[in-house]
Amino acid sequence: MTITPGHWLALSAALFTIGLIGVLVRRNLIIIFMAIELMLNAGNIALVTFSNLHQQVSGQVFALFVIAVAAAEAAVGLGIVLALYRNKETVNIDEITVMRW
Amino acid sequence: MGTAIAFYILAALILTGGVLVITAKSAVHSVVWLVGTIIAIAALYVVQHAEFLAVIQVLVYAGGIVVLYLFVVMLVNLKRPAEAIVHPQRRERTGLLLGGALLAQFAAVAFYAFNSPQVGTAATYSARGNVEAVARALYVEYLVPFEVASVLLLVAMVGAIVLARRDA
Amino acid sequence: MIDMVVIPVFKMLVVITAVLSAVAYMVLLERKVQAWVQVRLGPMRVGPHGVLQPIADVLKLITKEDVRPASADRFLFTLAPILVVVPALIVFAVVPFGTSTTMFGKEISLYITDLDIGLLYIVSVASIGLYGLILGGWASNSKYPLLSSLRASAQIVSYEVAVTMTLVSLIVTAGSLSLVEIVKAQEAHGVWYVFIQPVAFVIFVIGALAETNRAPFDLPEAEQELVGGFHTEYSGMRFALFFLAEYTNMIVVSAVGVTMFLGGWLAPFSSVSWLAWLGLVPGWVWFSLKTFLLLSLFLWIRATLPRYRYDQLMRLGWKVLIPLALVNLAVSAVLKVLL
Amino acid sequence: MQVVPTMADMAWLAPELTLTVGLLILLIGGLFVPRDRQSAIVWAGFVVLGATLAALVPQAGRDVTIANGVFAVDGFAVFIKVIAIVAAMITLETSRHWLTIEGVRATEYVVLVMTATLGMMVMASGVDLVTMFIGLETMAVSFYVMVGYLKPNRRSNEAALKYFVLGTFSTGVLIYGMAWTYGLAGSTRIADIAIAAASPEGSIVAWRFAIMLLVAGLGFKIAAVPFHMWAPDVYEGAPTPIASFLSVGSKAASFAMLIRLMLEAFPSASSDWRSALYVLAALSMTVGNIAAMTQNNLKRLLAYSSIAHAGYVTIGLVAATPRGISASLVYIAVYACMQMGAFAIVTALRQKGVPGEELHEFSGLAHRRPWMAFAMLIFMIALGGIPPTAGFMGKMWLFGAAIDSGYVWLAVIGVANSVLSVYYYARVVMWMWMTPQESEAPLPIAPSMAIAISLAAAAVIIGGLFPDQLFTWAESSARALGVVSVAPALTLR
Repeated sequence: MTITPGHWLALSAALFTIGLIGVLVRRNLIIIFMAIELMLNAGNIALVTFSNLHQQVSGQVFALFVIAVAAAEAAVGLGIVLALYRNKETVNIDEITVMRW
Repeated sequence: MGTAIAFYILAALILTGGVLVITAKSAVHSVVWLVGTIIAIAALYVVQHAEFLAVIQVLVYAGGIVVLYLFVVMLVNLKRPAEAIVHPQRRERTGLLLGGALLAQFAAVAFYAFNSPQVGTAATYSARGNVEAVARALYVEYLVPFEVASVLLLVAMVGAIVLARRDA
Repeated sequence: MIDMVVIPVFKMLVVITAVLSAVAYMVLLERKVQAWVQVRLGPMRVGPHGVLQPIADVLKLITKEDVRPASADRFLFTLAPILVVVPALIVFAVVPFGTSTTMFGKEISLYITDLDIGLLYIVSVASIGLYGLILGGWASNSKYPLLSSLRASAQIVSYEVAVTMTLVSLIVTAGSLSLVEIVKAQEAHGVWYVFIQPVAFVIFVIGALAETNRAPFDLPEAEQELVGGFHTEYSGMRFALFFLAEYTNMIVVSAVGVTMFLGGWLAPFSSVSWLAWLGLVPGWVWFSLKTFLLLSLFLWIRATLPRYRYDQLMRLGWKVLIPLALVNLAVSAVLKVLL
Repeated sequence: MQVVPTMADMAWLAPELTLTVGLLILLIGGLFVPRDRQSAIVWAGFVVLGATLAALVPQAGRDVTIANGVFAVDGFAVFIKVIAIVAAMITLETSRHWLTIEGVRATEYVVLVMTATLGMMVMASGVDLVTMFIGLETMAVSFYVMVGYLKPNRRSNEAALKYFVLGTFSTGVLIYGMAWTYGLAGSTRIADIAIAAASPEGSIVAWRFAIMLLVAGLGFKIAAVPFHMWAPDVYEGAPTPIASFLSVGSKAASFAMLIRLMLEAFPSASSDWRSALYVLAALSMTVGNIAAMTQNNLKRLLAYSSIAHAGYVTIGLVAATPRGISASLVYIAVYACMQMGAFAIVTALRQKGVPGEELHEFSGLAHRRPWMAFAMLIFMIALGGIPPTAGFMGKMWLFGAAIDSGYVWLAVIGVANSVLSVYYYARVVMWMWMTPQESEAPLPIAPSMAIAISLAAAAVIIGGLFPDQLFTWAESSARALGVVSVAPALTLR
């Protein structure tokens, strides 16, 4: 019953995959954004696990940077959604078709 | 033993939460599940002795980023329209196929890479605790990226205002 | 076993009981104080001078019918009140009520736990409570609660920045994130931080009023505009939970304010020799007394000041308090390095 | 022992600091500039970028790693930074005209161009995963905003959205790859990763997996097939000067990051990533060129052509010899001139009420504006790789390097593609010379725009006639990476 880094990494891989499936399957933009957040979080879990494995904080600090990046991306991404919504009232990716997708 | 119990409970919570995020019918429910997942991940960081990161995860992710999502969902999604899926079968099949293949691959990698359990946990890497260790790394080792990150956040701020402002 | 499980559980029970009864009597106190300010008597019927009124109120709320609007989102409608209450209560895990006491021959610390990131824990847990407000308003599927909850959350998010910034300047002064350490630092400095950081204290009090949606910043509950606020559609037990959370939050901010600025469990005037006997009073009594004083200040303000307009509120937060808090933080940091 | 970066470190950061301070002053100062004097802000931005370029001069020929080993100042970084800054300056120069026509605010636009440049500079200098990642994101987030800068325009909205969704998705992939790289190596420093990768403990599959994720994540940024699907839509919808900056600056910086990661972090795994990049290069060239043939919108055409050019540049990286890398660098520089020149002409055609992007709008340009048509002819010839232009010289070197390293078939694919590409570049020229004039409307061109176009055209010609200088510079820059250590047959155990 010992928990090895492999366990944590498997968890992170599973979460990454869930996020990936979400991006590919869902059509609601905001849910796609959230699936991408899941992918970033999976990366963070891997970083923290490796950080423990190597007994250094670099991985945790890297994860902090990832969180900062996620915040910046969320702000800009939601700004883009709002700008789009003002012009065309949809958040469905299939209805965004002025140019070929 | 304690770690094992914590791991399995948290793993179950995180994965269930993740699945619910991408399967929920309404975007608001997705947001709620995302919050749950993020808090469970924060608990996972505590188990892994990354206390500072855990608190930041809750504070920034749950308290900031996801609130933003909730705001936008409410601004653009008030009427709760059903999500129109244009080619449901095709999309879902590709998605699931790809996802399944990747899951298998990832799991294989995770297990193969660390099949020799090098158990390395339970350490704060500094006599004076996790917070100080993180602070030292952040302000000494990674000072340059830290400063660049401040420019990044400035860009995000300017960008969000530029994009969301209604021009007169 | 006893140290690991029994004592913490016992402590939690004591704290929760204390908080819950404090909330009940806060409500009575609020009605009384308002009445006195308006030269009325307030509740007088249940018990002498109405002292049993809270018990009657609680019984009434529990026995009331629990109505859920037909078009409400069933899951979120139930989740929202819980999401508001739980964070408010678990914040108390790191609040130190005193140093330690001896009970049944055992040394027992008067706090549930002492995290070295205590203050960040409080700020982050408190930020979760926001979801309860937004989701409660949204799940009701009704116009006014939604508007109110968006107002409330915008207000809380805005003022959180300023309040957190003032707390950071205190962290800089004290050199620790642990609440116990911060009180000890005040002991070591021989002065409460309200005297070192007066600007931070003022910002903190204003921000605390706004974050708890109290007058003069109680816009989310402005009856004239928004009926009853984000919990308009709630009744019975679920409504009681919102109510409980609101008052618990007031106690939380007061307790944090006391810990950070007013020396926590420390006795006043410790440097004045002929007042040294004040130190004989147990620390938790001082703590409770100071918290009570801060709470009374909130009640007094509510009874005295008129409500702000929404744009005024936002302007105050973003254009006055946040820049001020930033300057205060910068000055604190510079002084810390220089002195 | 790690210490807080000192003043000496700060001196090495002079270009970045100049740019940062400049953009902060501009951001605040821009508030006080009246609306009808917006071009003053563009001028100020131009001056700051010029100062940054000047601050870069003392760094030429140096090779140091500063700030606890996260930031390198070497010939390679300087080479890429010069391209990025010059691209930003040309972008500002061509934007002046465009900003007046679209009537949008200039301050934030100029500031975002500068922050994107800062991100590129950090990417070029980063020798640490964290630094590279933050630089990349600073650039990417700036671009997300700039692509969507025309808020009332739905195409701009959609372009921003597509770029954002695929960009953040690739960030997720990249961060996962970086997490694995860090985990396997135990350090975020490129130098340490190289040491760990040379004698890998544990699973080799995991190392390959990490490299694959990194290549895929960066493949999105350089728009290599099969990660290219965003590029045409984004280039078409984005403001034209931004599309040009995106296709040049972003691509150059991402290539810098890719080259540094592959050569400095994973020289021992070269056979793995070379075969991956081989496929990417071949696919990008072929798909890009074939898709470009059917395009009638010039911005889309240039987008597909830029995908193909990403393929050409990758050839040098597949060769992975000093000659190959220097050929890649040369080609990036040459491509920057050709691509920005072509985009500048598209920008110039944009007038009030006229999009100026469709091919038929170029009809009879040779009669309306002979000089502009001639410049466009030069860019088209160069993009097609026809002598005597720099485009020809660059391709010669690339294919030569590939043959040197034994990648004859890759060179053959490259040559075949160059021939193929001449078709659609010639189509543009045909429209300009062979079709009667469609519109009689005057076509005013700002002097700054004319100067930018002329300079780019001159650079393309001079680079073709006297290429030695550029080649020498690129070679010395490539040497900074220590690519000599990559022997062709070295593989991961």
